[in-house]
Amino acid sequence: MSLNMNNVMGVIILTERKDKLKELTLNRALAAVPFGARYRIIDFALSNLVNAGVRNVGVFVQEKYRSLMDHLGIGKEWDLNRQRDGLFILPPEKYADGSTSWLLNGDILLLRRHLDYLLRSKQEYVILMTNPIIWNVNFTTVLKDHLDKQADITIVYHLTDHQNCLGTFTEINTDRQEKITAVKVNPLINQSSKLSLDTFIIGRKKLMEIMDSSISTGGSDFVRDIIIPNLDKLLIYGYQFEGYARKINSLECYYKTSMELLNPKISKELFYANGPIYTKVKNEPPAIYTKTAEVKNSLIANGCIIKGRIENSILFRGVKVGQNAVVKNSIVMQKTELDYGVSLENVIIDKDCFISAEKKLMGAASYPLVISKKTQL
Amino acid sequence: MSLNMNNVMGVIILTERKDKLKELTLNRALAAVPFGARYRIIDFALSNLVNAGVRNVGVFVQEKYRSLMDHLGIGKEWDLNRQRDGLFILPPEKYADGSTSWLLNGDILLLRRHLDYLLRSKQEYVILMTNPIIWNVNFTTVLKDHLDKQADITIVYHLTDHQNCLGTFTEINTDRQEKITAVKVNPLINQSSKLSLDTFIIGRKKLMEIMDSSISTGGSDFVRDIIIPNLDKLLIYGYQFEGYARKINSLECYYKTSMELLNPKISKELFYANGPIYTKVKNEPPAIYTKTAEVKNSLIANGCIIKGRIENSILFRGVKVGQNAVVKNSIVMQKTELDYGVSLENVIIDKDCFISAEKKLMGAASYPLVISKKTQL
Amino acid sequence: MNKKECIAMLLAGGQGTRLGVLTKKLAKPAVPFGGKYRIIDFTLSNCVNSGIDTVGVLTQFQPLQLHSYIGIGGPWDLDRERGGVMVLPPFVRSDGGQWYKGTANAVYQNLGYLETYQPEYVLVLSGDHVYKMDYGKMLEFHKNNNASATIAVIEVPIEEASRFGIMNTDSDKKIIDFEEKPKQPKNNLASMGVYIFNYDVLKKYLEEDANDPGSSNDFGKNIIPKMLISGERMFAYPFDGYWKDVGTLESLWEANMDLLGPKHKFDLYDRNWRVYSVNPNQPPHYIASSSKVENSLVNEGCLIYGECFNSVLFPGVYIGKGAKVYDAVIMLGAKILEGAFVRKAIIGTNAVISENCLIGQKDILLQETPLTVVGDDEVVAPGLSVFGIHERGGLKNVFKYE
Amino acid sequence: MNKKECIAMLLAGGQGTRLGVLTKKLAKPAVPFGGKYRIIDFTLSNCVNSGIDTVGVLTQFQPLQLHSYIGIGGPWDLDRERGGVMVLPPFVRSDGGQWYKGTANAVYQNLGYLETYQPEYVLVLSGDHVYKMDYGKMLEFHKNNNASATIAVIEVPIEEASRFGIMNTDSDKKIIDFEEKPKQPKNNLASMGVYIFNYDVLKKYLEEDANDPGSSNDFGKNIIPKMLISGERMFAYPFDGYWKDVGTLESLWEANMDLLGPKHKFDLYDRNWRVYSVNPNQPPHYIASSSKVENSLVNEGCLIYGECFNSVLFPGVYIGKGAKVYDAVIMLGAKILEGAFVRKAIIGTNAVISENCLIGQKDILLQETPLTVVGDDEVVAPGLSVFGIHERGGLKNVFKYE
Repeated sequence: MSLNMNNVMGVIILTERKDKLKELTLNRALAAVPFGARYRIIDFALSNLVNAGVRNVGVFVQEKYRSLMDHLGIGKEWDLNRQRDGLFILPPEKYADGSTSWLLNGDILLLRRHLDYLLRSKQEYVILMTNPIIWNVNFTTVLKDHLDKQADITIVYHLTDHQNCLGTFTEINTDRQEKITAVKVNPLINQSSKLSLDTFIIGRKKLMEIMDSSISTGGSDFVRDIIIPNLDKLLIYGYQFEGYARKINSLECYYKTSMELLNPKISKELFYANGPIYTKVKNEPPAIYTKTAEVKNSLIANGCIIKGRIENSILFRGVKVGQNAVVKNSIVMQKTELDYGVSLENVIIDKDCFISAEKKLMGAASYPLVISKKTQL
Repeated sequence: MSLNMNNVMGVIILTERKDKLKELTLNRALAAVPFGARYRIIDFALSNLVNAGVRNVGVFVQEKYRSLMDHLGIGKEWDLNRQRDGLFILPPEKYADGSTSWLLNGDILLLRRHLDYLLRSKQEYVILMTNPIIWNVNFTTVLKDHLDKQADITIVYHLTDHQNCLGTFTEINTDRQEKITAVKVNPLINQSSKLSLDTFIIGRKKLMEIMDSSISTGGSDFVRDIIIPNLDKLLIYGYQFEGYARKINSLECYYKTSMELLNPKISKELFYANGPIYTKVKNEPPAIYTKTAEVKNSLIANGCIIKGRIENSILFRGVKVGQNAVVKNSIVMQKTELDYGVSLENVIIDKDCFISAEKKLMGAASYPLVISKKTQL
Repeated sequence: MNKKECIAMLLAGGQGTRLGVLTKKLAKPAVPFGGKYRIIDFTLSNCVNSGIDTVGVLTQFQPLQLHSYIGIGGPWDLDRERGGVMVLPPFVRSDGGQWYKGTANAVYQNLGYLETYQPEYVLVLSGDHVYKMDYGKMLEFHKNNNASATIAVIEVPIEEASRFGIMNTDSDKKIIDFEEKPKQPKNNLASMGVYIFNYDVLKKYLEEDANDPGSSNDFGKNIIPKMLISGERMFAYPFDGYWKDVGTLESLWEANMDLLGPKHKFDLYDRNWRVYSVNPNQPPHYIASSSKVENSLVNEGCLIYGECFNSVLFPGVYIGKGAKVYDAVIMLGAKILEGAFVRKAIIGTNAVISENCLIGQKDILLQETPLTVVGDDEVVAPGLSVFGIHERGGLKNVFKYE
Repeated sequence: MNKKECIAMLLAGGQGTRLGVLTKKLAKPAVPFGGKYRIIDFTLSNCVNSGIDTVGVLTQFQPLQLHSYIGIGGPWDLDRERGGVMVLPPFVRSDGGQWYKGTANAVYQNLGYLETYQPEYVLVLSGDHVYKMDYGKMLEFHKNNNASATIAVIEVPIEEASRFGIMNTDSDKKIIDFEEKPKQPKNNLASMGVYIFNYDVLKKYLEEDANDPGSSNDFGKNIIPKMLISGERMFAYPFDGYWKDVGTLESLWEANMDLLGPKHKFDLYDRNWRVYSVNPNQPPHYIASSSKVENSLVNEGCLIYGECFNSVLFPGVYIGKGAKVYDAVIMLGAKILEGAFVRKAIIGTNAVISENCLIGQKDILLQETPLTVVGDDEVVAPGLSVFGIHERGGLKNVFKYE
């Protein structure tokens, strides 16, 4: 089998039901949360797939997926607008089995709802992601490793000191050959610094087969009901990703990861390492800096008009910062307007807000203040 | 004010909650039901707007709108894929007001949920449709009439003998100047042969204003709570449409209207009169007729393979009719396959069905048999 | 990812003079075929189905329809963010402008385009053949042979061999000699006009060729022989599927007939090798009670009241009551009015065959009858008989029966 | 709906030789401007904002970048099912091929394209001006005057008038005479190169002009004077907004500076008249702690460690620590390395100004300093000083300071 990425499909399952990022996920899926001045969280997962040559990607969604659909559209920006293969957004079909509630607990249950998508896809391998990670990974290398080892399943993991925002996590142990010896979901006592990046490679037919046998005996979760019971029966290997990777599963983690982008080494790796990160493009003029602008250590998107002072902050497209305004350690999302003399510190402001003159807002570095979409203050 | 259709926006409100067309609307909105061998019901409303030069169309949906979204996509086929204006599909936003149930009873309630869409639109007039009619109308003429009469609201109606499939209907009376004198919703005793086509012209600002004052005093329905109470206060005129028009609101009516398409005079008017009807295009080869094909008085889309006998029927794209099969007075939707010797009479078969060899299916002319999507018989 | 392993250069500049009335205002690759396609659809679909997503289309003659037909390539999935289809007409440089002098010159003038993708291989194609071919397999063959160039070949009847570039190969398929249109062909292995070159080798020969004032800058006449003489490793890739050069009116008609049963030499319904094309928006076609349609391809927008046998009908064709059509290709929007009779003919786009006309011969066996062609937009007056080629401003070979 | 009331023909074939190093491999309308635009964006956006959705773009010189930039017009909302934008390069007909000999000849050769839309009016535009203009209002003016042709005019300083086509009008704005580039201009009403013609009138004069062997087939030199002599009703439509011919390096630089405060002569942020362009995919720009950015336009993909004043930065520009940039236009991907100093300059696409270079004059007042230009892909070696125009293979007007 040659290393042909046309032979690989991508599956992204977005199961989360809780409002993990508080106000930011009130009306949108986690994957659709704006990130990094012009992206959404899912852009990284999608771009990594596309940059590796994957041409068939299914995104399984559960609810609150309207903004995600708006963002992804027909997949044009990811070059996935295609007549055959391309991008598929797959929400659960209501009524499909006569039930009235269609919220499902478990990633493979969601996947099974559109089994026909897996069935009619022609690719031999699946890159399966149960969480959209922030990273820039070369999937061709991961696939090569999977093929070299003749693995049934490869789990991509990274080493971490457990200091980073954890939330839910999956810990793994491997032997010297990288064969996985143990997997633990959210253990109270950490025994390994190897944490799963919730990204797997598996044969498409194998996936359908073990998913079917697992679900028919009560299974619902890929790691708990497929990986763990099969550690002895299948060849399950780990692949250590050595670059920068973050799993966003709390507001603190979102804020911390955002601030890490201000390190040019990290942003360079994330934005360029194995190809660019694609996102929905907007027609915005260049950012304009007036004579009174004073900007330090910040990431700024097009369409911004900057008259005030910005420090250690991230400004999304079309943000306006008035004269004498001061923005510190903050994230300001699309089209929000900060009037004359506004002062922000440790604040995350969602889209389309207006903060009137001289208002002061301040959160803690470990607990940023969040202002909801369309707030007028 | 010149007759500039750039100054007009279209609003289509799809409120229906019941499965009006039985199995055909189990999983899809009425507007998304396949019609006329290659169209969906909404294509007629949308194409009429576009052919008149309208460039901004909002489609307000309530539920089961997935297949509608699939069909409309980014509006490319209707030339509505635009950076400014274009096509907007507006589902109710859950949580928008903190309520858990988001199904609304009443067209103007649905409209108010996206008041910002009406607010930020720049057009002076709105063509409002609360039901997608099957017709080919010249909206430029209707607008001219509206402007000539300096009307506040124009209601488009047609004359009918009450024999046609009725379902819900709105009866109107007009004086000699076409000013509307009375409006009755679903009266038990018919007094007028003038029935509303659920299509209105009204100023955009006027609409927002009276909608607001109506809803704030308990109103929810455009005809009942805005038209009727304002008959004396506003200038409300009728516009008589003299062409072919059908409102689909029962299965019998769907079947009857479909069969009327087999009259070339009617189909010529519907498909060509004031411009073409646009629909999502698919890449299908030409229909193929074999040596054994025998087709009479039928409408057939591309991609069909016909080996059997077809009479007074409508075949959608990619239908296969086996040898010795007989199809009479029937409607067969996309990709359904009829094997050797199958016999159909007065049947409607939804998409992707397979009817195995020699099966006989028969409904009554007034009560067609419906086979649900993906049925294997 | 700007680098592409293999990109295609599709030669679409020819007028196709032998298609006469059909190519007066139309490049040959844009000629309609098979009910809803244009000839170029087959080559473009081959590219996509073979996994080649970067195609330069070299145009020169009357390209307007071709340019607007191709657009940015959506129907063929060639509207790619990186790569995709790109129309390459002749242009002016700082040192002046040059028309494309020959097939090789056309590619030479667009080395700048190739350069942006840094390909390893270049696939050179013609836009005027009807066939399904997996260029990916040919590329595999090319790589396995470690070749400089590979030419796709097909066996043709020996009596037709002198119309083609003919090869001799050794037992390993290595080409030992090549003659363009030989008078005395030594065998019947004909070039299909499908070449794969290593990009660096191609570039070198194109540049040499451009500096040779005596060259006619043609792949078959100049580049291939030159490479053979220079001892490059060149291989013949044998193809044995359906392949038709639709360069004459007769072969265009034949290729259309090949789509029909019982022979079905070419299958448009193959889901594993779809032929993509721009899809016109037309209502479903209508077959009236008075009509009879057998062994035919019928497109959307047709209105059939008469009879139609063994024919290919493009979108929007009208066949009136009592009209009979046999073994014909009726192009977009053409009308066969009431009582007309058509046999073994090509009726051009929007042509009108008026009431009771007779097109072709009525009572002669098919095999012996020559083809009758009525050009685009022609109106044949009621009752007239036409036999042969019909053009505005004059009839050629018209025999009146009455 | 195939008929269109008014369609635009945009002349984009010129090389723009006065833009020197910037247009060697690039048609003038494709020259980058204003941080993320190309010059043609302004005219295309004017069309869309004026409600004109059918635009033919006449190309000839090095059109590859322009063709691939325009594509099928998505960014300008010109990817329409009917109409939209169409690139029209020179082509070959049955009777041979002709390059576009002049502006009028280019439109003449594409009468076939115009014919398909049967327009009532044709708007003729140039692709090399920066301005915002509502052509709809001009059309209204044209119709109200019952004119055969209307020419948009702007008042220019009388000393520059001899560079333009200059008109005299009566009190109703009716043109009474027109001189192309007069030596002794009688007034300062200059043609902006924006014409509206009644289609039937235009067609007649273009056909006459094509048959006149003595004509240079140019609108300003031939068509307009001929129409005036023949007594056609021609009107001058006065325009008083910002309008800039960016045909020289100096004017290109000036127009970029006009985007900046405090003058802000041209507002890119006007939401009622948006300027559309292809949007590159680049990460947000980064401003480091060591940097200072004032009164500048900055695009995505920039990395700024140094200082930047009154400048326009295209996407992907790098300014190293300690580098200082004043009054400059830095094009796509150009790098100003550590410690370099740039004043009053245009730095071409992907050019590199190495460490401690001095580009332009360091200590002379802005108004008196001539412009310095470094061409695309140039690398200025560390420590070098450049003043004037810098091109590969030779420096023009280079003064070394050290």
